Amino acid sequence: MSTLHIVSTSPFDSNALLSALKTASQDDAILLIQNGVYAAIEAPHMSVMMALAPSGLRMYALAEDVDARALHGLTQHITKIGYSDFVTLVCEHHNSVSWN
Amino acid sequence: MSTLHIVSTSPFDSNALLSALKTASQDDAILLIQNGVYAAIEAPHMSVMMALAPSGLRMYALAEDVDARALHGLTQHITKIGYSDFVTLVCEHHNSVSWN
Amino acid sequence: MKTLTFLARQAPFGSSSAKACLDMVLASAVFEQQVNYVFMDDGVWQLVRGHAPEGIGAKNVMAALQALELYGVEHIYALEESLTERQLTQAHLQIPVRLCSRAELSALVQSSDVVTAL
Amino acid sequence: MKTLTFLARQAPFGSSSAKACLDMVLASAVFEQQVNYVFMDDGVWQLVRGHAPEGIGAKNVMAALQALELYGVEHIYALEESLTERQLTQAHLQIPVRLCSRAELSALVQSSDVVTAL
Amino acid sequence: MIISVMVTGSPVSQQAAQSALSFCEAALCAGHQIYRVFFYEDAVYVGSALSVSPQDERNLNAAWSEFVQRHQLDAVICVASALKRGILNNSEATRYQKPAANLEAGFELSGLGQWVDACLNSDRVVSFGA
Amino acid sequence: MIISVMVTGSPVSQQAAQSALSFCEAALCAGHQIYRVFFYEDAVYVGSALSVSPQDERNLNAAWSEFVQRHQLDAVICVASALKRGILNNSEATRYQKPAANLEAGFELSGLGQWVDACLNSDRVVSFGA
Repeated sequence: MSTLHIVSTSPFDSNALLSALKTASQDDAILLIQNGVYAAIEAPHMSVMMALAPSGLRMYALAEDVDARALHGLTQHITKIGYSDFVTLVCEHHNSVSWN
Repeated sequence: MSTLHIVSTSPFDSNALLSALKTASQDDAILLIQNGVYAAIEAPHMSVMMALAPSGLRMYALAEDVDARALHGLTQHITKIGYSDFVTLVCEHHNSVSWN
Repeated sequence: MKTLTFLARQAPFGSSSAKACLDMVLASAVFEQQVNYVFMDDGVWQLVRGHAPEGIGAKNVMAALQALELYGVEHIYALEESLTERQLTQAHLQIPVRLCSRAELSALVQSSDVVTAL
Repeated sequence: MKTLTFLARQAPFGSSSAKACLDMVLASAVFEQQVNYVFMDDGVWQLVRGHAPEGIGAKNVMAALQALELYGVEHIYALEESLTERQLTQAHLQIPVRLCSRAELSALVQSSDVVTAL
Repeated sequence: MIISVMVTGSPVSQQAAQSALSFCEAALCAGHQIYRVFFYEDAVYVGSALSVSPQDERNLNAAWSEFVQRHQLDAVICVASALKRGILNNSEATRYQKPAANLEAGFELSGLGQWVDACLNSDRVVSFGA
Repeated sequence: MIISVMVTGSPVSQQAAQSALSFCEAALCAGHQIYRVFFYEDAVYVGSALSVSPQDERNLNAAWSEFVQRHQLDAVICVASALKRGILNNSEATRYQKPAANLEAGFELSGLGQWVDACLNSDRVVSFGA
């Protein structure tokens, strides 16, 4: 029983990521999509927020959205995946929550 | 030459108020409308944010939006005004910025 | 029967999300599913007593919260942390709710079949 | 001639705001007004070099930033604080911009005839 | 004073179009002149003639249409925003070979130049967003 | 697996409907079955047959319409959301005495019960919002 948390809004202008991180259990996963991928950058503000995640929480960012935005130097805790992996993640988890 | 800053989104879920407060000059005014009126409550989180405002900045909240949301115990630094005062504020300031 | 959990996260009048979430809760209850209705983040503002939206041309959509019990929606929660941040207590709310902690919310989410955040 | 200032505050692809702001800037330039184009908050992401939105079915709308000079839009600013928060420097940007401080932004806003934040 | 208003938020899912209408009513009431109301982005949905509200809810599109006609206001809907969102007058419907037009009475489709013109000819411009 | 998808964001001003389409394509590609796609709130604008995109931009409404027809998917537009936003099929246009219908081919108007039904009959439900 684990949950996939899908975060689609910018962490600089929305509390969606914060809510997701605080609600996630350690065997859950976070998937950043759309403007949510900005949370994948190496920045002090993001590190502080990510520290709220339960230890061991897996973090992913959708490649199509990362590439569209030309984000480079993603933090190493986050794995870039494509839509087919997105589908796999949905299947591997019992349910999903979309945080907008 | 002073500016009316109109803030319409919740300070708990948007950086609009923060941007407005940091951009405002001391002879400007802030008007909270729509979900922006939640910034008018007495709460530690809001006090910290409001402390970023230049001293002497005038703050207003739109009565119709405050009453719709049944907000009570507004902080005393904020004056409740109606739409006719909103129009007056627009005229009294050289320009306005709507922060959403 | 499935467990459908709704996370109401937006303030009541600035957007249509609160009403959209409530309508989903009621539809789920009509189908006699197990419903959890959780108010969190700005969603806790939906619970506040005394909404008077006539001045903004809106209907008091949240008055329908009173009817939840009739629909058999009995598992109504508010995230304690969200209430506290907004200086709200049970006394400010129009219906009785169970306060829940982050850990309880996490468990509720994990044990649901479908979770919808609006 | 009036001074029209635009505050581009949203990221480029998740919403249509960035394109909407750019279109307003170009329309104002066609009318030969004095235009200030300020990128701040998530709006600084619009300036980043190398956008490749084909994978999300979008056009590279920000490529039009290159044409601003042709339109006579020469007062292009980025709020330094917003760049810094996002670990961005001039080297990441596709066009040269003037870095501005909060105080400079305040002065720019106050001295404008119309300010539009999108 | 001469005031122009821009609206960018969706009339059904956001509050902007309602706030803007109340503001315009108050401005006229105070004796000011409204030079133009410009609907941009999702606010162009205000111009849909096909919206149907539940009986106990106010139809904001109808309220705006009635308001601009009663006061003979210049109410411009951005044509570029409108085309993308499927808000068409008869001539656009014909031009793009669409089966119907749906622009509500009182509104006109035109370009962003109308907004710039409003900025040049107004003492104050106020925007209503999300 | 049997998957259902809900979309709530506006197709023109937000990215949700695009993300949802890419997700559905990938799900079919991986051999899963899509039980239903449910369009709610501003996502019902996906069903407008009147939208016109600039020549160099993709028309997401057309892409969705083509996709659901090609794969014979059950694509339901929430009727309550649609009426408020002026998205009508022929029978609703007649019922409310509106001059035109504008529902795109491939979509059906129905109630929230269809979404609950999708939850009951799917292994997974994924939502695409803002």
